Amino acid sequence: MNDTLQKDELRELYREVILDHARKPRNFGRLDDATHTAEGINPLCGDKLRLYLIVDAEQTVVSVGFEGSGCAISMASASLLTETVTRLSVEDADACFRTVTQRLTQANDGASATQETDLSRLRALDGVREYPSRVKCATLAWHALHAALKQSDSKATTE
Amino acid sequence: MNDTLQKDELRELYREVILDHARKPRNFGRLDDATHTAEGINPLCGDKLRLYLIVDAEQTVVSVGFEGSGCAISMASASLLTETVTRLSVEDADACFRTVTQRLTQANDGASATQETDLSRLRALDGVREYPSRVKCATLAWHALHAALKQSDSKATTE
Amino acid sequence: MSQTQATFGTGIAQCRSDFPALDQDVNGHRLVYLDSAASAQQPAAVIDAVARYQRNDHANVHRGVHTLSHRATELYEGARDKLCAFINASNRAEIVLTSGTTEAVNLVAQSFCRPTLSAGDQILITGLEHHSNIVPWQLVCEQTGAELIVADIDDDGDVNLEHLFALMSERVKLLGIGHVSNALGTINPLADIIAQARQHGIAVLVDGAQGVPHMNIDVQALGCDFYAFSGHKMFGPTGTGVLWGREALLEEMPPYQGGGDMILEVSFDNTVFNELPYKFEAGTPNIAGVIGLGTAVDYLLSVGMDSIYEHEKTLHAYLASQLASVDGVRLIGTAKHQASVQSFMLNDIHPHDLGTILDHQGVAIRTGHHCAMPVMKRFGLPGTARASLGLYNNSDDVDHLVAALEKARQIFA
Amino acid sequence: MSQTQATFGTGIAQCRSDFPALDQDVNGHRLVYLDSAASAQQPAAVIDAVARYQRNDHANVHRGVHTLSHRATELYEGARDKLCAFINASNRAEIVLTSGTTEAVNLVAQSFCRPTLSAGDQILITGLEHHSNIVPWQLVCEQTGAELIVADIDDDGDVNLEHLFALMSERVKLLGIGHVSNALGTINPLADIIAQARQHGIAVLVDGAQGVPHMNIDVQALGCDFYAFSGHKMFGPTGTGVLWGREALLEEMPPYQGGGDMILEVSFDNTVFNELPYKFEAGTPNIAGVIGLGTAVDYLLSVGMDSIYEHEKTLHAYLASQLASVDGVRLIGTAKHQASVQSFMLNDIHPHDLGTILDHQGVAIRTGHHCAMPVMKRFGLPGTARASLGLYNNSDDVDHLVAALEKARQIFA
Ligand SMILES: Cc1ncc(COP(=O)(O)O)c(C=O)c1O
Ligand SMILES: Cc1ncc(COP(=O)(O)O)c(C=O)c1O
Repeated sequence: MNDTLQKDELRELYREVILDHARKPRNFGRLDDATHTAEGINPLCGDKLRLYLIVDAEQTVVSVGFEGSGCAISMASASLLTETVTRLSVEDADACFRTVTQRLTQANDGASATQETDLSRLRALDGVREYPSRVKCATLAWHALHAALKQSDSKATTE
Repeated sequence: MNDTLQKDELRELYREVILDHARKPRNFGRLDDATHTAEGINPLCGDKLRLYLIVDAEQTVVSVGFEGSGCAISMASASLLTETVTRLSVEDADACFRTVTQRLTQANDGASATQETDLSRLRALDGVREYPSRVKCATLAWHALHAALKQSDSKATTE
Repeated sequence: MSQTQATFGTGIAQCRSDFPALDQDVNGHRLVYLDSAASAQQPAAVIDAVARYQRNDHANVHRGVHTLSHRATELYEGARDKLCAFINASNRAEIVLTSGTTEAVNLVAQSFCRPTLSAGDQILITGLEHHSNIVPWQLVCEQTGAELIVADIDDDGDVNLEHLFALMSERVKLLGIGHVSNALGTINPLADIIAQARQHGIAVLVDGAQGVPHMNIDVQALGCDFYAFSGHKMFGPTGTGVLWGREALLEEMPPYQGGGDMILEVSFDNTVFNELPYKFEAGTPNIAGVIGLGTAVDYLLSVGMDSIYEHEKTLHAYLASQLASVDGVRLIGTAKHQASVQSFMLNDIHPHDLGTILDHQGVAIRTGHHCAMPVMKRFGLPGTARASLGLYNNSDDVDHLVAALEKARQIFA
Repeated sequence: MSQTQATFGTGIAQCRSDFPALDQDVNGHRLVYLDSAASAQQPAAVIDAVARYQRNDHANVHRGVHTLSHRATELYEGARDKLCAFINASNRAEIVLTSGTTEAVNLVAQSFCRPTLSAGDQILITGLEHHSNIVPWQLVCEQTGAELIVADIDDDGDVNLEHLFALMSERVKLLGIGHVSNALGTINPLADIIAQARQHGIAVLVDGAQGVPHMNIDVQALGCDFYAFSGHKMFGPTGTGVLWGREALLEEMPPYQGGGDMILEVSFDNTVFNELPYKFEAGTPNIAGVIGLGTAVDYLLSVGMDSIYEHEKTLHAYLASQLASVDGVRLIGTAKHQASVQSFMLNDIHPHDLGTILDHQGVAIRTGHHCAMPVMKRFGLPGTARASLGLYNNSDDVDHLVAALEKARQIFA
């Protein structure tokens, strides 16, 4: 048993920034004047969150909020999402969805070149790739984002 | 491959007397004035027969008939049954049911001493013991007999 | 005892040794297994996949975060993907895993038909159907007051298309029809039939239990709405099967059974069902069986469905002609297009007696009504003897059958 | 890593080596399998029985006269006999083989309840139930207009008997109650509950999924009307299960599914159903699975249900006390009588995160709602971490779990 290696791998998953976002999620709370909203459910572990977006006339995401409960990974990912997509165009925000899901489900991280967006803070999620059963947690909020951008009220699951 | 041995075993099952009874079943036909009747169904191979009994005031089986269709074993067994139980008391007839079913399902043939009835003609069925999947065919008519003696109209299966 | 050498199917011939059960003696004779229409033998690859799974990877699926649960889920869902590709479904959400064809048909009867049928409506089937494609419709008709109507078959065992088409109308809500008859081997002309049904807006369920093991299936090309089949007939485990259905229809249907896995959220006031295909998969599934079924798909693809079809077609023709050449044999089922199955009678010997005599010589055939009593009634028979072929059979098997029939003739001479 | 040696369960201790899956490393650590409540591992005897059957004896059951079919039928029906004796059913006709507990409960909901329920009637369950013992009743209530009523549970995870008894009345047609809660381990006082239900003429279905693997079951002594359980939780194959029902009740019930084997005679005008238990077993059953389940029964009997119960009782007490001693652990489910299952929380760590961290150390537990969302809601939790025991677990497993929790605490410190 090589405890050191393991602890490192687990620490890769549960980085300080993840734990921090999980404990103090940014932009937590309902946006009453949301123009787009969607629910994300992960039936596996009971993660459940609702994402609220305010999109302005220029198709820019001006504000993002979420509420719900879930594991550290899903909460942190949602929190990071809110920071990432605020101020992006709808198009770029949706591109983020694709980039993140690809990045987490594929072995390499080829994607991020496809756009200008600053995805650096999402590196915090990279540890998830070693935990395939947790990828769904990390992508849940992003699926909700995608669903919200497609229609005004819908439900996304990661099954 | 020892064809001789096999042919013998098959000949044990399909003895001349069995083939004869199967081709020319005795007492074949409906008894309109039956006092007891029951149907026997073997869903496995589609054997289906109805047994008719006339039981008189002294509780003697005075007449037996059957109709239906089935494999050689079930037809021959029904035909042999009609010859065996005619003129027996209801009690002895039902004892025959038990004797025959025991005799065919058990390795040895211990039973027949339990009563006075002449069961010698039923030796023709002994070959069936080597064919467990065919025992149901041989006992079908006997189950119908048992059912008929218990109630006036009922259905027996060998499942 | 074999009179000829295997003269065809040499490409596929080596497959036989993949099936351990075929390599045994029965009653002192090499087993000649001609009962694959009832249930097929499994290649070692399938048997081993199931055992390997149980030895290494078993846990419950979908609900666990630990390694074994993840492995089990990947294997189980991987099998679904294989099945999806195998029948060319457009989407894995359309692959509902069931315990077999029977459950699949009942699911459609109860979830698709029952909520919408009412007195005056009709369900249409044919006189060729297996009980599994009759009784579920009888039950739902009784429950709803709808009527079951039946298209005749002719003396060769072909569906009377004129009659079938005449019965089609706007009143008919569903047509349930077999792909291949398990009793007579008839291959139904599905393309024509489905096209005709479409014109009347009739939904079509194809009972593919005897189709999938023998030919390439493309559900999208067929154009039906539901396609049902069983794992154990396609060299996979018992207790597995598939209902393929068009996503739009499945989406509208209420769940069939309630339980774990088929819900997103349960409260006592309000239960939210899971998405497809899970909505129809209540409770812990037959995980090991489905994984074995996935391996059976791999196996079939490695042999090649077209090779299997060609091999069996040639072999069926040989079987039919060899049987017909036996004095006293009468073929039951002489449709224009037949697959894998040949029913017959020998003189007035009851099929059951024939079965025993053949078994005594190592030849396993099925005898009786083959769960198709209406077909038997149509032909005025209590049952038939039926030889059915799988990819592993060869002309030697047919020769053994024919030789064994000779003995039956002698005994009943 | 183990802090103590196995100090009890030595008689049963050698059983562990009968289970090949337990003899592996996961993430570099010896596997510690504490997820048997979700699905149990199989002894080699079961795995081998299934493989042996497939290699030597497979054919379809009930319908064949040939040797393999006869062998398969004997093995399959032999398993039914074993199950009959195992739970002390009075008669093999009462052993209906299903694909699992879920199907068994749905069968009762649809065949026992649906035909007779109407608006104003009630079905009674408890707040402890698994989704499989909730959703089938919700569905049938929706179909019939009957009402589902639910007895509360208290903070320890015991059913509030006062409330349960108060809900009983002549309006209640059926009580569905678990034997042992899969979420909290609560053993329900069935004797009292069933006696009370009897007085109101309420039929009782016991969900025995978590009872059968852990204790001796005598359905006649229990006095219930139906008892449902799953093969895969009792060290047998997935895709198998049993509905035991009183013969007189089963006799009156219409069939659940239509298909082959469940009929005596099919014609288009009139179909005669087969006798019990076959009336409820439509289509080709999970033959291999059921044969494996028969072997699982043999295995359990060879170990002895009383030894299993004693072993697990001691081990559960050890588990609960060791967990309680971990700083920050809160036990969820502290009922007076518990079996095999212990749910808990560690500080505010989400169970799912805990599951990952434990898995990383080779410890397999389940996390989440355990298909018992109402229980979670009752405790105001999104889910719990759950360690569950099988006959093969020992105190060493518990020690590993506790050690692994320490690491979780560090990471989330
Ligand atoms: C208490 C209880 N009831 C019912 C079930 C359902 O069993 P299955 O999924 O095998 O049908 C389970 C297991 O998941 C259970 O633990
Ligand atoms: C044509 C046909 N349909 C349906 C079935 C039923 O399949 P299963 O018994 O596997 O549910 C069978 C096989 O028995 C069949 O041959």
